[in-house]
Amino acid sequence: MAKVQAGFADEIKRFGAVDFSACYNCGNCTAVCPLAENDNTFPRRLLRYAVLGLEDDIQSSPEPWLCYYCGDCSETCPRQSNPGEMMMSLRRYLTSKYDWTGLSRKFYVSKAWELGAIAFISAIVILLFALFLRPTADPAGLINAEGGVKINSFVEGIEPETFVTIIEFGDWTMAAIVSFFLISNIFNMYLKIVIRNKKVKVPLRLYVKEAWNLFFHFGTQFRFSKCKDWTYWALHWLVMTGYTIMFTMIVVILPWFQTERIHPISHPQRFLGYYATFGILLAIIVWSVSRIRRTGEVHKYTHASDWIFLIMLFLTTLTGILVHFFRIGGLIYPTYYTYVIHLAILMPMLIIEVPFSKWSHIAYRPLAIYFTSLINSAAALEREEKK
Amino acid sequence: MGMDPDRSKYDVIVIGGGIAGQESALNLADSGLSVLLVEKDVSIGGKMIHLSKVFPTLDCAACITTPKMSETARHPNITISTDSEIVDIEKNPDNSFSGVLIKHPRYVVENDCTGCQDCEDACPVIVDDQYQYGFVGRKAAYVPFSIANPRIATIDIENCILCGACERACAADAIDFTQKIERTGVTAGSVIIATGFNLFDPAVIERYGGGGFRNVITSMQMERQLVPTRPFNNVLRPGDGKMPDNIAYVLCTGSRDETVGNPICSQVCCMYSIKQGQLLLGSLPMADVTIYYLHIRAFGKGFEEFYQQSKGMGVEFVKGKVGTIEQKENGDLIVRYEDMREGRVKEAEHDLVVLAVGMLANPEAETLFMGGKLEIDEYGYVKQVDRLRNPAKTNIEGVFVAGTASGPMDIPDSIVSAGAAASESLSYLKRAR
Amino acid sequence: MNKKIGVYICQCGSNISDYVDVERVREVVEREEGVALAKVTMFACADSTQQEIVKDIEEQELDGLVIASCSPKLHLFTFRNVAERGGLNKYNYVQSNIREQGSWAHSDTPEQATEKAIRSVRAAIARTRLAEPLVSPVISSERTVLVVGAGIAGLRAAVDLADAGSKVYLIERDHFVGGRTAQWGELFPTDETGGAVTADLYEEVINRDNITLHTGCEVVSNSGSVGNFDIKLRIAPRGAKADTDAAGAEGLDDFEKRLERAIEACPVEVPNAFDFGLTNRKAIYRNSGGFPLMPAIDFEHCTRCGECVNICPEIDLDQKEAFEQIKAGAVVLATGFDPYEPGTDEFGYSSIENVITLQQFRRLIEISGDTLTYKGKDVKDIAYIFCVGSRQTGALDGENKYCARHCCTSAIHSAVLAKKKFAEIQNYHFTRGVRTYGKQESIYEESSKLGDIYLQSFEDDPPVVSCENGITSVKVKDVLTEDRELEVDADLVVLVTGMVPRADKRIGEIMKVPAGRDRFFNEVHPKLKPVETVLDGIYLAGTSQGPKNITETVQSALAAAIKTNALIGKGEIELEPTMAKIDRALCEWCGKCQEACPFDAIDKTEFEGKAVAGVNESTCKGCGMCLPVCPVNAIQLIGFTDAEIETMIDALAD
Amino acid sequence: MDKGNNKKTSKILVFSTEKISDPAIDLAGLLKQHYPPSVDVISIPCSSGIKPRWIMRAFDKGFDGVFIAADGTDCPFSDTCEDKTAGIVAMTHELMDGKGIDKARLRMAAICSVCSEAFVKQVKVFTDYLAGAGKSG
Repeated sequence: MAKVQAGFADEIKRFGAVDFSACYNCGNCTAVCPLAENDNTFPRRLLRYAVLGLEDDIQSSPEPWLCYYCGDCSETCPRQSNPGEMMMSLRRYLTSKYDWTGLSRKFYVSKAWELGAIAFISAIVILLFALFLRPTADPAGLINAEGGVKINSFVEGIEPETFVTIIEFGDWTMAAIVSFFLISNIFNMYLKIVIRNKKVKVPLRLYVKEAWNLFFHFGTQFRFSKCKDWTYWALHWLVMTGYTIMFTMIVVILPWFQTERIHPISHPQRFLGYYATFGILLAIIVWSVSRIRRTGEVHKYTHASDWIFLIMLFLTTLTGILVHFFRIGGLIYPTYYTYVIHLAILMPMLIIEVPFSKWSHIAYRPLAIYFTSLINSAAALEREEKK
Repeated sequence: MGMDPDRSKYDVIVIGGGIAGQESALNLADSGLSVLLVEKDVSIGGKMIHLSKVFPTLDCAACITTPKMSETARHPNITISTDSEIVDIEKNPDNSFSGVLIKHPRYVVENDCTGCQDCEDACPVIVDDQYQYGFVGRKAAYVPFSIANPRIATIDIENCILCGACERACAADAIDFTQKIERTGVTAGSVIIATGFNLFDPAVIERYGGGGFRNVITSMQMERQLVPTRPFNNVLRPGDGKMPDNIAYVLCTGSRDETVGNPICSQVCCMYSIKQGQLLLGSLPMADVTIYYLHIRAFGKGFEEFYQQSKGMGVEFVKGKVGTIEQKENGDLIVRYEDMREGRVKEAEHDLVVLAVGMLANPEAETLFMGGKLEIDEYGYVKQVDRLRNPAKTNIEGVFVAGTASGPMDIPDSIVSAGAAASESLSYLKRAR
Repeated sequence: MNKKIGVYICQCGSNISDYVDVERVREVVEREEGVALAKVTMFACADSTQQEIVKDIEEQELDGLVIASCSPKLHLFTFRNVAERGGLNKYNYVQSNIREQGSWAHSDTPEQATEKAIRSVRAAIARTRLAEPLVSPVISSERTVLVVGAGIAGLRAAVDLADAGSKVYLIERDHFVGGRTAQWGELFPTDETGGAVTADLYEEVINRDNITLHTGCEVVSNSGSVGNFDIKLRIAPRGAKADTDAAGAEGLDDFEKRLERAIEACPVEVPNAFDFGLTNRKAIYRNSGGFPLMPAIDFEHCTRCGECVNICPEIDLDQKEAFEQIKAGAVVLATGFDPYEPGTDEFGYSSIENVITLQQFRRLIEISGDTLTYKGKDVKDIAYIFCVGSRQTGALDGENKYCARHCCTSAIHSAVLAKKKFAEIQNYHFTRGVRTYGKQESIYEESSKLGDIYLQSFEDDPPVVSCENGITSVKVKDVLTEDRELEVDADLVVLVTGMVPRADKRIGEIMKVPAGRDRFFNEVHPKLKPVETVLDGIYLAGTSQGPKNITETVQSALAAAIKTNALIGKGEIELEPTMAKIDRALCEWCGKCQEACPFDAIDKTEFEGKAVAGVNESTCKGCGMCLPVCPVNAIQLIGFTDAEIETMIDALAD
Repeated sequence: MDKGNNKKTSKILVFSTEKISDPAIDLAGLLKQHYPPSVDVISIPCSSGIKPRWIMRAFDKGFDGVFIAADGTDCPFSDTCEDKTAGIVAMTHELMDGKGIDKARLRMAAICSVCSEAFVKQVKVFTDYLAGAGKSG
């Protein structure tokens, strides 16, 4: 027996959902959804939970992550109750619910909190540079053989190797913070979806057997390709791969990426960097134009967090590109100052977006598919045993 | 029949010769008023005459309409003008209404034609028969349908090739290609608008095939397959002429749907689908009939009982709107819907899908009056300005609305509403005197 | 016996020909004596066929006509008219019912259905051979209409009847007009109040000279029939003059105040039926905003203390009931409905304190101040249980199988109203599938958007209302949520009760109007004759015929008005010639026929020196009750003579 | 009636009334509530206007049974209809006695204007009775 909680709809509406209470439960949205299948139906069922305030049911549902928001449901909804935007809002809500710190919710429902946090982290980054790192007095030694700026040498008294190590240390610290929160949130998600699932118990061997799902879906975004318009998927895949490559280069193999000399254009370091930049930039442009023009169901409704994310990503990319070209052009100070600004944007973006906000979906989506496959396989096993 | 040029003053002009227009005209004529009944089509009878049996009594629509049509046609106080429209209606300073009656040429002399159909046999042109909703063809010279009133020939000049075969075949010399549009000024003390409704065209719904699937038909096409004067003498699916044995009804096609601009309920689709379901179980005893619905709106007298009865007869009712229809190679169709009681998406295969199309406002009502003075409501229907006291009243004093011109309605409601319009019109005229 | 008879066998599309071999029927009856032609037609009622029959009658000089088709209830008059157009006396037409009592009744045994059809057509032919040409007597008709019930239907019908030129008696059993509509506040879709609408109509009624309004009045007896109903009215004492002329020079406002004081002074308090018992009223009372303005005395509870008379001398506690005999040409029944009264413990009704009906809820909204309170407690969460007393199938099996049509919209509109009027209302609708048909869908959409929550069950799993520790909750297996058991705690449970026929059946019994399967008064045919009853001259308006919303009620009232006007407007009515005829040679006056006649149509007269019975043509209704009692078989019913009936029996027996 | 002919379904003549019971019989057809096709109907204004001689004529001509579908309390003419119709049955029974006809071959029941099921049940039971009586006789 579940109690109906009428006020819950208002809570969801804080995360962006528009008029979803107009729904009259025809089921059209679920029926037109190319991704709804078998026991994992949405969006109507989830929308229904939201209307009725069945919080536990929503929190234990992987379905919001299984939706890629192609917008078919909203486009054809006879009551125009925007089930697609509803699912988007549920993802924001769930992100805030997986997050045990409570910060995520604050970032989502309050612009002041989110902007304040960004400014705070930016300030720390800039402050660290300002306090401890002094630019070298002799700019002559800062130009490398190719005529470009040596990126790791601009601090007085610190060897390039040491500089990279310091930055790497900073990256690792950030990665540790991000991972700590993200992993603990993921654990929370795992508890809600798999462990507290009342219907089935997942046997251990399934975790191994179904693990391929995690990697396959992370790498290919295969589900997204089942949505009607493959260009959505293509663009998203481009961004995802570009982002992953970039993240790997700056966090895992920084010394290989951030080199004193400028490699020839055929070098994989430059090639991969360009690929990632192009992908991310293209996506930013397409998405921003689409959100401004409100073309397509997906971009009709834009939450503050969506814009902040796009702007941060854009600024990060822009400063990254500037650093690159200032270097090639041998512009020493512009390179260094832009580099600091680049870090001052990149750091807060990663620290806030990855564990607490929009970018967490890079982890939650494949995990949700993995968890779903665990539950469904376990249920199938139980059914077989019963037979 | 036909217009007597000397007779251009009437007590009331009734616009639309469907069931509501006829009922209004008869009520007024029985009360001693003179009525001009203007019908755009070549026969009176409106939509109802093309229906099969009607719910919840299951008597045939023709059995109810044809006597009413003959009564209307014969009534000494009623003048019928078919193939006609009335435009530029204006209110005069003395509160009477005047307008221009345009009678389109039929190219057949109404008084001479005997309805023998010799011209039809002779005509070499074949086009889609609009009265059979495109299932079969008809000639360019034709008698509209077997129970038309007047039951005389007409020439479809748009498709006619002017070969003259009909002229030669007509023993009564009734074919006259020299006929021209006739314009007559008419005046009346009051006007009743009974212009009816339009059917929703499902071609705009892409996920239901956009009109392209061979075995997806509209409920009106099914209605034609069920009437005695039907095109195939049996219920057949149009794709390959196979007798269907698993038929699906998709309710709320174009009704209660903001995406097609029609947020209101059409009031009749549930009941006519249930009725067609019962009739199909009668004519195809081995067939399965499944009705996919949102809410069954069986609200009228005897409707709920009729709904329960059809459940008892074995019509399947599935709660859920059909999301998509896909066509298989053999012409069978797969409908996808959500079973909300099980929390699952389901697909079901059917060999014939009937789209239960709803009612839309007939935009012609808006153009009747000079300067668009007639007020229209947010759904495009003639606005009832005093629904609780004078349900037939419009924004123009002396102009009343009857039947589906004011909103979706079933036949019993249309008839009662036509009675109300007639009564309000009569009282208005009596008070004015 | 040398009649030339034309026989037409109708296929009725396929309704008849699917089961009855019409061609075989034609072949057999063609050989019957007197049959000049026998044809099969697709639709005998179609205009073209009618013309063909007329032509046949003229060209073949037919003097008898038989059409085997549907029930004569549908087309007897159609075909009589055809006969007349062909120059035939319409009583030389006989209809054989081979559809309702043939093909449809015996669709399981087509061969025997064909045999039965043959017998039926032969009987009709036999009867036609003997049928006499008859002339319909014409009676004069009163241009007076009695409208029973002054709710919205009665008030509205009266106005149009009067405008069309009839004299109208509008009677209302209650002491105030407006019926149910007067009880409601804002109405869908215009949000005008019921009080305002009825006040307008009352104004229209009293401004018309040719309407006589009697309140506190009911029909006691009726002895007439169409054109000349002889109706006796009983007018109950109001305890005051009903009109406001009493105000006089004092002015209406001051008079009003004095009336208020008089009511104030009354020491007796009884539950107020107008508020469905939610409030009390005095033994001298007015309904809120009710008309006529003068209060009425509830003599059942009045102690005759005289307090009110002291303040208001217009009040007269000694008023006696009065009777009035009127003659009316036609009667319009606008007697309305009763709200369904739930049984004890039906969804917690009368066993759980905060369970009320929709009608009570409507009054509660009206009488509440700034906050919605019930029995002293603030109301925030309201649960509405739909289809209470309607659609009683499945687990809710009951006698009301029908859908009461108006209640979905009414309940949702009330919920929206409550939400707009009072702060923090949350509505929960426990429906069986929302039926806001037509444009009423807009209120459903509005309510959803306002955050009303809809739950749904089917007839087998109705919601359950229970009360524990003072908290009332409603539980349901929600079909919209995987059949999940859901629970709502509610401060108020509103049972959305529908319309049932009036418990007081007297008017139906007096006027002898038959009821349908739903026990509401029955129309003849929902499409052909939606406001007519089987009794000539008696029409139905509004919810006496079945559940309706206000627009539909007014429409049916107006439809009844114009039909009534068409009937009596000419001042004369053509009657059926079916009536008793005395064979005066045989009659030896015994008086038994006079005793048997319910219409006092038979008198003792003299014929060639002996006492014989005589029939009064305008009062004889042709029932035939005098026939079997005659010891010498001296009475024949025209149209149903021994010869005609017996020849039919012979034909059917073959 | 020919006694050797008892395999044939029993022939019943029904007297119905135009305003009350005939609509019920129509309704039975409308709702496809089947009853034996050997039931023939003659419709008259009111069941209290049936002459016993008509009923006797029916037995004479070979009907196995006569059923009066009476107006009962719904009679539009008079509330005395029920008693009067019962009186006709009593009168006819006397005549039947005189001719040695089984009195149970004449039946009467009030059939209201929507009592289609009641009508079907009545004539079915009556048919069964008459078939049984035919065998035993």
